[in-house]
Amino acid sequence: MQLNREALTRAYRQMKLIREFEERLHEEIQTGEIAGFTHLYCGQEAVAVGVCEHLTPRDKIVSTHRGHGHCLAKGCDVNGMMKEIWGSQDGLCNGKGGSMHIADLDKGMLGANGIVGAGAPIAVGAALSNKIDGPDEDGKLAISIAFSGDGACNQGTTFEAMNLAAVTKAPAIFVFENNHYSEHTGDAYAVGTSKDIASRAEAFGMKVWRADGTDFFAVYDCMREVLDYVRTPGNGPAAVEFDTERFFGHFEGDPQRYRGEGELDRLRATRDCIKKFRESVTGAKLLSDEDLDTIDADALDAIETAVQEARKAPRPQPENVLDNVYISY
Amino acid sequence: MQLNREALTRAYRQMKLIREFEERLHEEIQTGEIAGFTHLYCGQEAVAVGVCEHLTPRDKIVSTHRGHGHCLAKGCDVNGMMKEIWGSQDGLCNGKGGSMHIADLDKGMLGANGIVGAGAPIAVGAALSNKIDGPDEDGKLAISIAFSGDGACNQGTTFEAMNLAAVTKAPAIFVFENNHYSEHTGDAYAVGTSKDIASRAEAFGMKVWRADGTDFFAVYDCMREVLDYVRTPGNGPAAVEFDTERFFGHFEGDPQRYRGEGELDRLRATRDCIKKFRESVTGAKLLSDEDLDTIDADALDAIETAVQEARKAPRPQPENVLDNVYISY
Amino acid sequence: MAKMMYRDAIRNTIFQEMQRDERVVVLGEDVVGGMGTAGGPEAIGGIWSTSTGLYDAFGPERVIDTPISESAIMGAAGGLALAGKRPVAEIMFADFIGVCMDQLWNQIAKFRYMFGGKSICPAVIRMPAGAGYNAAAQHSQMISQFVTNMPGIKVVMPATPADACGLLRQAIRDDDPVVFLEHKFLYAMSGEVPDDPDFCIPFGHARLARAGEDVTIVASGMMVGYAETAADDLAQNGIGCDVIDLRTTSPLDEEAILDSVEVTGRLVIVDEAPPRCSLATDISALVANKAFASLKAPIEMVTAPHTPVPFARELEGAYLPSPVKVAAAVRKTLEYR
Amino acid sequence: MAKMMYRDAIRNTIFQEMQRDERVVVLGEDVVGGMGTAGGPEAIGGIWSTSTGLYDAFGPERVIDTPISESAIMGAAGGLALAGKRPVAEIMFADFIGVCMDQLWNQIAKFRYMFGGKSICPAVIRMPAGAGYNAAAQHSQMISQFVTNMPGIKVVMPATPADACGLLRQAIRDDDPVVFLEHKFLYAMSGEVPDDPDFCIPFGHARLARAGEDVTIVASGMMVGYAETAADDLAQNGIGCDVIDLRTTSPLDEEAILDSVEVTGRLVIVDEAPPRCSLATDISALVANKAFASLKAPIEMVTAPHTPVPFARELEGAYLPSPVKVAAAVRKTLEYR
Ligand SMILES: Cc1ncc(C[n+]2csc(CCOP(=O)(O)OP(=O)(O)O)c2C)c(N)n1
Ligand SMILES: Cc1ncc(C[n+]2csc(CCOP(=O)(O)OP(=O)(O)O)c2C)c(N)n1
Ligand SMILES: [Mg+2]
Ligand SMILES: [Mg+2]
Repeated sequence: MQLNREALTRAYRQMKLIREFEERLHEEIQTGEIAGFTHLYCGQEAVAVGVCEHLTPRDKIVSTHRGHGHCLAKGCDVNGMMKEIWGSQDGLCNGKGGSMHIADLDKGMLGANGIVGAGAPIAVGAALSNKIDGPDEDGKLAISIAFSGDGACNQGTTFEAMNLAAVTKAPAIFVFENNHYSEHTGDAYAVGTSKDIASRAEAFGMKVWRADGTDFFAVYDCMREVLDYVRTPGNGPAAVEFDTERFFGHFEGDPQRYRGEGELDRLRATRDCIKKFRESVTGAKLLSDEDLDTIDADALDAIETAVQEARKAPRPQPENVLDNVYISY
Repeated sequence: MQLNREALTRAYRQMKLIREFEERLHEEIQTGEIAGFTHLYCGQEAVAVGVCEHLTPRDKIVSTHRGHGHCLAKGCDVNGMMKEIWGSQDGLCNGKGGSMHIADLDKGMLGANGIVGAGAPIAVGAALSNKIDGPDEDGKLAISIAFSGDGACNQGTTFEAMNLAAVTKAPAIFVFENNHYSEHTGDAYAVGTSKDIASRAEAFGMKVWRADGTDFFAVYDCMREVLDYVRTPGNGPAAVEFDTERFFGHFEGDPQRYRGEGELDRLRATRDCIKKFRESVTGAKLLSDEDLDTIDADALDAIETAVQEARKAPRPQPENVLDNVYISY
Repeated sequence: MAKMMYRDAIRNTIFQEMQRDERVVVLGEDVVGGMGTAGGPEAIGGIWSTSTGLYDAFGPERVIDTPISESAIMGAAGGLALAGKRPVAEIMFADFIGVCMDQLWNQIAKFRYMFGGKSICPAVIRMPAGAGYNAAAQHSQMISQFVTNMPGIKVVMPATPADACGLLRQAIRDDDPVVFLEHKFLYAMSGEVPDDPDFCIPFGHARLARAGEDVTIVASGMMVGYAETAADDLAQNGIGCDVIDLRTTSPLDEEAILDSVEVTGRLVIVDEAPPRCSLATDISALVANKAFASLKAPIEMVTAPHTPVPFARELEGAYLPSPVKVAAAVRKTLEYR
Repeated sequence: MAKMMYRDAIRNTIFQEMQRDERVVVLGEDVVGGMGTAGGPEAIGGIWSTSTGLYDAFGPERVIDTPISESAIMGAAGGLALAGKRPVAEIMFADFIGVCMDQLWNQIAKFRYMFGGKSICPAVIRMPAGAGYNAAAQHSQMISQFVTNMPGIKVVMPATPADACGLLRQAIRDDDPVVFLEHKFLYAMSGEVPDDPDFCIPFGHARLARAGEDVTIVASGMMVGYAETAADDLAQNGIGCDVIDLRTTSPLDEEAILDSVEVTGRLVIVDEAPPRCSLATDISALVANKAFASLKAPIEMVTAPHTPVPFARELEGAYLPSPVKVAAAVRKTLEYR
């Protein structure tokens, strides 16, 4: 733990913001106000934040169908995101994309993605761009990250992307968030491996890391090493597998009958990254309960504001359907 | 070497037939009589024959763009093949497929394939069918084989197929023929690995083997083990990497400027599977030079006959273009 | 006859065909649901409830849950079919054809032709398709234009529970490969389904959903309902429409379309896909070539715009055809003289 | 003006644009040719000779040879473009769209729309397409119908060396994603190409390849030459044809087509793809809707049959449209009264 107070505060705020964002959506979705398919990131916050806290806007990420956490962690505006999920014309994507297609190119966030496994090749493209741009004054490259799940790791595109990155020595990082389920199927069934997902990445000749994805500090420290490696010109890509948990269903409405007896309670009790963070920083007296409670309250406020704004934000008009297909046509 | 005289004779005849088939095509193509793209298998004969000599018609294979060797080794009729390559209505596929699409379902030959990497998922499907059919009276499963090259091993479909086979424990065998080139690119560049192609297969949790693909006996003995393993119900798939060589260009007309100085001469001198077979069996006095010369002459005759027949075989008629799109429509 | 939902008609038909013919095999992502979890197989039973209970009844050899690998699913379906089985593969959303088109278009569709007629490939590829759930650009698409274009593939678009049953049974028993485009928005549609366990609807025979002499409306899938609603409204104003439900777009019942246009002289085509090189243009071109003399007015097409499918409710509503848009097109074609 | 082959027009244009704009990047299989071999980079230089010398001039960062992984190539092109580069990706044969369509159709095409107009994705995807080499079912296809259907994609089909140059330069400078369908059979076609290093042909403007008042022939790519030959033959018999070379199928120059049909009243469309949901039906439907009043005869389409591309010379010849078939269609439409 080499983080100062400010950094710890920021990390906690980010995790908490994601948590509240998702918990609130979980409730709001039941009212029927929000349309479409929504996949919540609750439980995995330490991964998104532990990874993205290291990044600058020059670094790019490509996300998944479960993208809210990555978006927030990479700096997307919480109000713009909420409005997008509500389908407002003022949403980050003008109500065209919704939950599964949030992006903010200026922030280096190249899009959530509804096609499982589609992100990895795009991230390699962005990494090739980083490589062309070359190192900065400190001799370090900007990098690009593909987030993938334990389901996405079986899609052909993910393998092709890893090989292309390895062959071209693109500064790409493949972050595998193994939350042990792809929809309703366990990783024990769907992922054929000699050992784990990271070992499959390793077979492409890249360096790999593994860490507990419910421990922010484990993620953060691991990513420091990974980034140090990948930012160094000539090293090429790397992969990391984080062992993590999702607290809600695959999508909202999932009856989750595939869970074991008491599984969710156990996860919430022993594998909650936010609880763990709290215990760790208060135990080490780095932040006080009071500090953290203030952040909690702020996060709740921020989400409440976002929801209120989203509710009254302007709706798209039918003619907007034709906007932005092309720049010129 | 546990092969008897008859088996040795058959193996040599098969290899020699492939060799002469390809050498003759190499000449014929220069006359312009044969249309389309043709990829010759010359140099890799020990793999096709060393693998297929173990198989029965219940076992299936799925081949590649470089399919003549696999077809002949799996029992496709040499005259039917030659006529197909000539585009005759009497060809194995009525002149509809040509060199890249030769198939003979009755022989368990599920098609050459013009799409690199497309064969592996098809082979897994056939293996799932083998699995459904269950073991024979000896408790052994029929199996299915996907032949792939060092280029095809980078296609997403190949990875997906390996994982699907591993997950479903399908009796599939992934035979990787590493001839060190995909078109004009070296495997040293295009295949990102920690070690080799087999090690990537291993990372899916399957058992793998490696052998010298220019040594018929190495291939044959290795495949005995592989087949013994995969035919045993419950074991699931396996992969084998054969180190082999191609003696001609990628396609006919390839100037092969990517080859090293004297490379082809060296390969023909030291890595010719037929030469090696000959030396080995005559050295061990299992077959005599005379025996082998007779087979050589027979092979040449068979090819000559096939070419003569192909030349005078009936041509398709324009209206045949409409045949066999559907069974009923 | 039994009243049931479209999704149940599909599930029951697969169930019955699996009982009848042991070569029938099901595969796809989460078709079992729960594999490798504490809840175990069938914990969920398929996200569309179109495969519930199959695993319990027929076991793991014939009901194969797969990783997220659509190319492998499609390719395995092809391999199973070449090897003598009759696979029914599910691609969870038709939009995912993007990651597995080769195995359909270049492999399954072409085997028989490339192999000179010496193979059969009786694979059924079920692809839930279409918009209506605000699932946005990558989970809402109609892909009839792509698959109808593919020589070697038959394409089915059932519009009712009864058709879902009769056409799926035909698809499973058919020796050619079939793409079966279920409309996701119709899954909860209820209707009477014949009990006859051999109830099949032959391909290439359209259904006359409404009869009228003024305008011909051609539709398929979810668009049929829109056309019927429009036709019913128009009937109130004395305008009679033939509503032709294509049922299969390949083979296409050209005769049904041409015969109707010969009477009406006016044609409106309803198609959920974007307009370029679409099924709408396909039907239009057929008529402009083969029933030109009968045509009294320009051929009208009610389609999605040349845009991806948008997310927001208002936008998806504007994107999709609707009964109102269909009725407007009918009136437009009638106003032409 | 300089006389050169179509393939050289392409290579030179890429070369010039790479010199002009360092954001232009080339990637694809064997675009360098020789990577990882004793012969070394550029031992071959691209199997179509459309990238020869690029690696030597611009180096490995900007000329990226890739493994056989079309989805990764297409996806990387998307990622490069989103990140500010201007990739020119080669998919060796258009037929391989089957293994990478998602990255084109669901990603590159839709980024801008899904992201609410906040991104640009200036990727050029070069796809050598078409038949003529007896390369059979998986290496000979025309895919204009698929890509023209895709909202968000622009589609170019150059018919001459000059057009290959001017349209490719426009494609590289264009901020929208472009699919560039080079016809493999035209690579060796020779013609005059303007020297102007800024010579661009704007999209959506068809070229009138022949002028006549009796029949309109619409074609693109290799079909333009067939149409011209037919028109020249027919001209000898006093039949005048407008031959419209579309140049780009998306955007489509509707005006050029409609204006011509207004004069001629008769339309023949030539399309190398199979007939269902094709570019031929697309043009037909446009005219049957917007120029109906001008039409004097059924719209004729000369297309491939609803079959895969066969191998044998006789069969491929029968499969493809030809000047003779085009002329026959023109005569047929003229005979109609
Ligand atoms: C190509 C494709 N196949 C299938 C789906 C349907 N689908 C959406 S999410 C998902 C599971 C993804 O699992 P994983 O990668 O582990 O991510 P997680 O949901 O656990 O975050 C599936 C199968 C899809 N969207 N795209
Ligand atoms: C999907 C696809 N991509 C590219 C090609 C073009 N192509 C044909 S063969 C080949 C090289 C294949 O290399 P490898 O797998 O090593 O087989 P080999 O030619 O050495 O037998 C390529 C790139 C193709 N046919 N299909
Ligand atoms: Mg998961
Ligand atoms: Mg090779």
